[in-house]
Amino acid sequence: MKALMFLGCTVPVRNLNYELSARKVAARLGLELVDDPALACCGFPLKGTDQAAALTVAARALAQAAEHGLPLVSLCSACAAHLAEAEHRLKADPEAAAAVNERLAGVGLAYRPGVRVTHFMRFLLSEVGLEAIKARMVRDLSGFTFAPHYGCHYLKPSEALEGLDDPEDPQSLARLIQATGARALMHPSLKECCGGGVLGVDEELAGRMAGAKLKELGAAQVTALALVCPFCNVMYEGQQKKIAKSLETKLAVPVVYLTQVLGLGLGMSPEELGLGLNRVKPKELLQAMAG
Amino acid sequence: MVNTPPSTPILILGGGVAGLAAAVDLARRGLACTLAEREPALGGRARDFCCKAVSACARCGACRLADLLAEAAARPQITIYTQALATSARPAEGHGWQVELAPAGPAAPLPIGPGQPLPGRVSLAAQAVILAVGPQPFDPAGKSSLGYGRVPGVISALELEARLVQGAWEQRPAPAKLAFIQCVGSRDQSLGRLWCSRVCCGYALRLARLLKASRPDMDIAFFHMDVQDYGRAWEEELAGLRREMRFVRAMPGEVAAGAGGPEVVFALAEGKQMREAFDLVVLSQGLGPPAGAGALAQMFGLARTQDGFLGRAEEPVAAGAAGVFVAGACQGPRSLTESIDHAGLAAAAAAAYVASTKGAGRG
Amino acid sequence: MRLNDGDPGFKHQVAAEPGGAGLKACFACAACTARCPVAGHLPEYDPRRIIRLTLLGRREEVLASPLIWRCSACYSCAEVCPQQVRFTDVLTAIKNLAARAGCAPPAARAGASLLAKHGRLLPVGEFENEKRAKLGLPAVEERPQDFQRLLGMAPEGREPGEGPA
Amino acid sequence: MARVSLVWLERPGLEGLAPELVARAAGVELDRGGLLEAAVVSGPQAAAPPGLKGRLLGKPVVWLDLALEVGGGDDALRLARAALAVARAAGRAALGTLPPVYAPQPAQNVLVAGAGLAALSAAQEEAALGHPVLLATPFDAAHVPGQDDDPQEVSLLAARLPAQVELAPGTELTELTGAAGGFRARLAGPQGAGWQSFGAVVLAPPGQWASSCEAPGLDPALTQPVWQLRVQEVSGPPDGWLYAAVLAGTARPLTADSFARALRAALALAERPRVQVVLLYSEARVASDHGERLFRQCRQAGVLATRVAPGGLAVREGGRELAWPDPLLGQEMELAPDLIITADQARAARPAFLDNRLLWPSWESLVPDNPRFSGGRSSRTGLYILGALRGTAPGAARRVEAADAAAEMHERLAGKLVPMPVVRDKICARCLTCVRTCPHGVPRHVVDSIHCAPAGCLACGVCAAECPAQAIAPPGWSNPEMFAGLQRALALAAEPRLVLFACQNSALAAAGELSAGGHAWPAGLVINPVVCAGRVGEHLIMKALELGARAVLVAGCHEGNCRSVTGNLRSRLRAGQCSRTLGRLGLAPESVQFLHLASNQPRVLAQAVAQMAARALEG
Repeated sequence: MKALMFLGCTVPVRNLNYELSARKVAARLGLELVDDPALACCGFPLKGTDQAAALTVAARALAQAAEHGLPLVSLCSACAAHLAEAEHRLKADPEAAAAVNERLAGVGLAYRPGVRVTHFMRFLLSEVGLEAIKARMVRDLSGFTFAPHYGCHYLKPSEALEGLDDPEDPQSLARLIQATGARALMHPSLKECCGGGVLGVDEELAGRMAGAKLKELGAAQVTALALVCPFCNVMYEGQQKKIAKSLETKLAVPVVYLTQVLGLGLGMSPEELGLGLNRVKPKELLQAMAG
Repeated sequence: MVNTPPSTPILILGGGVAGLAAAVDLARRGLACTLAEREPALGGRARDFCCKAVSACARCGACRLADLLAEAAARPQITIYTQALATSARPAEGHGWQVELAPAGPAAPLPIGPGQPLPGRVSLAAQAVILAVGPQPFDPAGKSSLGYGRVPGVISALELEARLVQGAWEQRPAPAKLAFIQCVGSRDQSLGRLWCSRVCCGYALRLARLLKASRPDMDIAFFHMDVQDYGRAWEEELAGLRREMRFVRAMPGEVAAGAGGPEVVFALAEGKQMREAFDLVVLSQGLGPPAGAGALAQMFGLARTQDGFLGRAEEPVAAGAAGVFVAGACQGPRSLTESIDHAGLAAAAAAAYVASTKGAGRG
Repeated sequence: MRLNDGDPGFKHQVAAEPGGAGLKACFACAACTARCPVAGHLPEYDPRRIIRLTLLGRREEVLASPLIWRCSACYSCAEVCPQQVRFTDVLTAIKNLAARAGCAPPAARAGASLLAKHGRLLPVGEFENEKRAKLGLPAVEERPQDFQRLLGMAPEGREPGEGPA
Repeated sequence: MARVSLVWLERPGLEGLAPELVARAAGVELDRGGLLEAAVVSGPQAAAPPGLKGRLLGKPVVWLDLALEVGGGDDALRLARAALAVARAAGRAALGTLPPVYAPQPAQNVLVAGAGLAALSAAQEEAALGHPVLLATPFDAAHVPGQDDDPQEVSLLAARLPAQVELAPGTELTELTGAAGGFRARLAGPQGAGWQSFGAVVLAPPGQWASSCEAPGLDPALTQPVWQLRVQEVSGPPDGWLYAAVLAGTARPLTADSFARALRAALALAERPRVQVVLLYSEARVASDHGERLFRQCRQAGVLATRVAPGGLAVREGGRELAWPDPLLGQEMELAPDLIITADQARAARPAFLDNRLLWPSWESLVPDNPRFSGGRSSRTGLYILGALRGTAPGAARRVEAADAAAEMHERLAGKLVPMPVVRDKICARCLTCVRTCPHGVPRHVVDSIHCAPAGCLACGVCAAECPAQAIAPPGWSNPEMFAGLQRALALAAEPRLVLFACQNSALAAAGELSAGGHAWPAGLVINPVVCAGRVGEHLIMKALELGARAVLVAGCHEGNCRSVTGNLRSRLRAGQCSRTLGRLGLAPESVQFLHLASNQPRVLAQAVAQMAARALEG
C-alpha cells in the first residue's frame, strides 16, 4: 500500500524521532510512504482568524494528494483532522469547493472531492490490521506499561474522521500497545486535551491543562506516555520542565511516540527509532533494551 | 397447517396495553377480533412495570394491565394468539387485508396468562387491522458519552425498574446516592431524535420518589433540562419532589468511571464544572419508533411520521393505508394510560371502517 | 443587562459565517461547558455563556473578549452537544469576525505571517535539513510564494492594503 | 388449557346446560377424578359429593351458590367464567357467593350537552353505536367550534352527523340528577324548559381561551393574549428592531399544548421583518406533538429563548418594562418590549349544577385524577365529562376521550345486564348514609324512600358496608351471604385461621399471580374476594373474627386508584375503627389491618400475609 506522507510544519523540524520511527515502522510493515517537498502546512493555524484561508490551504494539500492519486497520511493529529474536516466540508458544499478552486487555479491546482485523509496510526490499523501487526512482533515488551494518549484530533471531529474509534471510548492505540505485549494503562485523561491549542495565547493555561495529566501519570508509575501527535509532544515533553516549575512540583514522566514502541516490538533498536532524541528519556525501557 | 378460523373482522397486532385495550373496546362494541402477540405472554412492556404508589397512587397506570388482561380473557369475542408474528400482508379482494401469521420462536413450555400459542402458519383475512406494536426504548449505549455498557454503575431506567420488580434491594442495601439523567435519546438532534418522549420525566420522578420512600436518606440528583407536565396536580407534586431531591438543570457532558462509582460531569448555571460520584447513575431512555416500524410500514404500505413512528402526526389513528389503524405508543411517545385511551379511538375508527365497508366489495 | 441595547443582527451575522449556523439551535444545556477542558482550568471560560452573549447581541463584548481565543479547538463540545451546535465551529466563526474587526491577539495572527514568510509555521533551513539528512530523512523546503499567491498576502503576512502590523 | 378444573356443576336453574358446555365456554377441563389444581364448585357445600371435601382441602376453590335470579344460558356461562377467573386468581381460597344480581336495562338514549369538537365526536361515536342522541347545544347550529377547536374539523364533523343525532339548538342543560335507569336532565331551550330522562349523559361545553395571567400589571396597550395576535400587522421600524416578548409560563409552567401555541406565535412573529422575539418561560413544555421540533424552529428563526424562574418576572414602568434574574449570566435582565404576547390555556366554564354537593362531594370526586377514570369517565357511571371542561388538550385528545366514553357507554346502554343494589325499605332508617357515601351516586332519596339508579352501580358494596341498619344488599353480596361464605371457608381452613379480604382490582390479581407462581400461603388463609375494599365494613370484619379468624387483613387499592373513588379510604377507616374497638375490649388491636396495594405488587401482599400469619402464631 502506498500513501502520500503529510509531514506538516512541526514534525519535520521538531519531532524527527517521531518521523524516523514512523517511517521505519511503515517500511517494516510493507507500507510505502511517498514524499512531496511541495506539501506544507495544513492550514489549521489560519482557522481562527480566517477560515476561508485555512480551507484554501487545506484544499491545496488535498489537490496535491489528488495529483498523486494517493491517500494522505499524517503523523500529526491536528493536520489529519483539519485536512479530513476540509475534505468533509468541501465534499458536502460544492459552492465552497468552487470558491476554493477559484483561488487554487492561481497556483495551478484543482480540488476534486474524494481524497482519503487519515492519521498514520489509523492507516496502520486499516491497511495492515491489528492481527497482522501483532504477527510481525518479534520482541516481547511485556513488563512495560505505556499510557496511550489519544488527545483531541486523533478522535475528533468524529464525523470527519474514519469511524475507527468511538471518540468517547477509544481503543485503537491501546490495542497497538498491547500488540507489543506491553500493558496499556487506561487512565482517566487518555482523551484529554493537551492544551497545545492555547499555548500561543495563554501559556500558563496550557501548562495547567497539560500539568494535570502529567501529575496524574507521575503517580501512576508508567514506563512512558505514548503519543501520536507533535502538538501533544510540545506540551507533555517539550514543556514538561516548565510546567513542573510553574506548578511547583517535580515531574519526570517519560514520553515516547507510539511508533517508537511499535518499532521496538518489531525488533528495531532504540537508536534506529531515534529514542536518543527523546527529551524525557524512558530510562527503564532504554536500560532494558541495552541489557 | 391452517385449521383456525380463516377470517376475523379486526386483527390487532401487538398484545401490550394498547392492543389489549383495543380488543376490549371492540368487544364492548360487540365486535369480534383477533389479537396476535409476538411474545409468549400478553402485556408488553407494562408487564415489567411496578406500582409507583408511595402514599397514594402515582397515576402511572401500570395496574390497568391486570384489568385489561382479566377483561380480555373473559370476553368471548376476543381470540388471542401468542407467539404470533405477522410475516406478510396484502390487500384482500374488495377491501380488508390478508395477513400471514407465523409462530415466533419455539412454543413456550407453558402458556402464561390468557391466549394460546399460534398453532402454526395462519393466513387470516381481516376487514381491518389495528397496529399496536408499542414503542422501542432508546438503547442508551447509543449515547456513548454517558458511559452505558462500559462504566460500572450506569444503568437504564428500565433496568432500575426491573431491579425494583425483582426486589433486588430487599436483599442488599439500596444505593445511597443516585443520579437520574433525563432526555437520553430524546430532544437530541445529534442522534436524529428531535422529539420529547413526554413520559420520561414523570416516569423517572415517580421511580425516584419510590426509591426515596424506601430509603428516605437517599441522595437523588435529577439532571434535566425541562420537566414535562404529567397529570393535573403535577405542579403541586413537583413542588414536593423539588424539596425531596436535587433538581439540576444541566445535561451532563460525560459519565466516567471513578473510584467511588460513576462520576457525572456537569456544569452549574454559572459555568462551574462539577464532577460528582454516585453509587448509581440511571439513564432515562426516550421512546422511539417500534423496532420493526420499517418492515410493518412496507408490509401495509403505511405512512410514517417525521420521526419515524407509524401513521400520520395530523391524524390521530389513521395509518395511511385503507383499513389500517395505529394504537398506542407506536404512533408517538405515550404513557400507559394515554396508550390505553388512544387504543379506544383506534378501535372506534376500525369499527366505523368495518361498518362502512360492510357489504361492499365482499364476495 | 438591557436586551434592547443588544444587536439582534449579531447572531444572524455569526450564523451566516461557515460553521456558525449551529449557534441559534443552542438551548443552554451546558453539556459543552461540562465537557470543555479549558473551562476546567479557566472557570471564566464558559462556552454556554459565550453562546448566550452572542445570542443576546452583545457584539462588542463578545468580539473584544480575550476569552474567545482561549478555545483549544479540541471539539469535545461539538461531540457532546445534543443540538449539534458545534461550538468549536461557532467560535471559529466568532473569532473570524473578531479578527476582521481587528481584535485578534498577535499570537493568533502569527500563523498567517509565518506562512507568508516561510510557507510553513516553523522555518526550515540548511541546519534543519542537515540534521534530517544525518538521520536519513528527505529534505523539506520552504515555498512561501505558493501561499502568498494563494491567499493574496504580502511576503510579511499582511494583506495587501493593510497598514504595518 | 387452563390449569383450573371445573369439578362439579349442579345447580337448580341450570337444567339442560351440560357441564361440558359450561366447561368449554369457560375454557377449562371437567374433573375426571384426577389431580386438582383448583376448582370451581357450584351448588351448596352441604350437597357436595362424598370425598370432594378432602380433595379440595388446600386447593384454590370457589364455591358458587348461583343466585336464583340468574336467567341461565349466557348468564350462567359468564358467571362460570367469572368464577374461574376468581379461582385462578385467588389461589388458595374458599368462598361463598360470587356474582351480583343482575337486572336487565333497556337500551336508552344519550344526552350530549355541549358544542365543539368533543361534543360532536361524542355524538357521532355514540350514534354510530346505534343509540339515539340528543345534542343540546347552546348555539344556533352544531358547527360552532370552541375557541380552541380547529373550525374545519368541527364543521366537517357537524356536516357528517348521523341521522340518529337530534339537534336541539339554543338549548342549555341547567340541572342534572340521577334517576332510576339513568339520569334526569332539565333542558332549557327555545320551547321552554323541562325534565327529560336519559340513559347516559355527556358534558362537553366548548373550550374558551383563558389567559394564564403571566404577570400582573402589564400595560394593556402593549399586551395581547396569543389567540388575539394578528401577526401580519407586526413588523419592526425600518431603522431598527421591534421587541416582542412572548410570555409562556412565567407565572407557573404551562401545559404542553399551551406552550406549543405560544411557540407557534413566537415563530410567526420571528418570521416578520425586523422583529426580535424574546420568549420567556420557566419550563419548555415540549411534550406535545412535534413540540421539540417547533421549539428548535423558533430558536433557528432567531427567537431568544430565555428562562425565568416561576414568579421571577418583575413588571415595571407602568407595565412597559420586564425584568428577571438570569442565573446563567448572574445578572438582572431587562427588556422594554414593544409588544407582549401572553399564553393561554383552554378552559370551559363549569355549569353551576356540577357544584351540587348533594350529588357529588366535590368536582375532584366527580372527575378524579385517577388512572381508572381516564378517557372521559367520571365517578358517576353513565356520566361522561369531556374536553376543555376536563382540562384536555384541544384536538386529537378530545376525540380519543369521546371514543373511549362511547364504547363504555354503549355497553351500559345496549340492553346489557347491570347490577342493582336492593334496599330493604322496612329496615331502612332513611338516614341517607348511602346517599352521602355511594361513590357512584346510585341511591337517591325520593318521597321518603331510597331509590337506586342501577346504570350507575358498580356493585362495589360501599353502601352495604356503610349502612348502619344493614338494610342494603348490593347485587349478590348481601351480608348474610357473605357471612355464610366466610363460615364455609373458615370451617375448611387450618389453624391459625386468617382472612384476607382482597379487592378484585388489586389484591385479588396479586394473589392470583402469587398462586400461579406456586407461592406457599399460610395453611389457614382464606382469601375472600370483594369487588371493592369499600365493601368490607366493620360488621364483616367482626364477623370474620367471630367465626374464628385470628387476624384479618383488608387489602385495597392505593389512595387515588380506587374504581369507587374512595371505597379504599372508607375501608381503611373501618379497619382502623375495628382495630381500636378490639383494643378497647382488651384484644389485640393489630389483628385487623389495612393494606394499600396494586395488582402488580404481589411481593408486598405476600409479605403482609406472612407477617399476619407470624403475628397470629405468636399471639
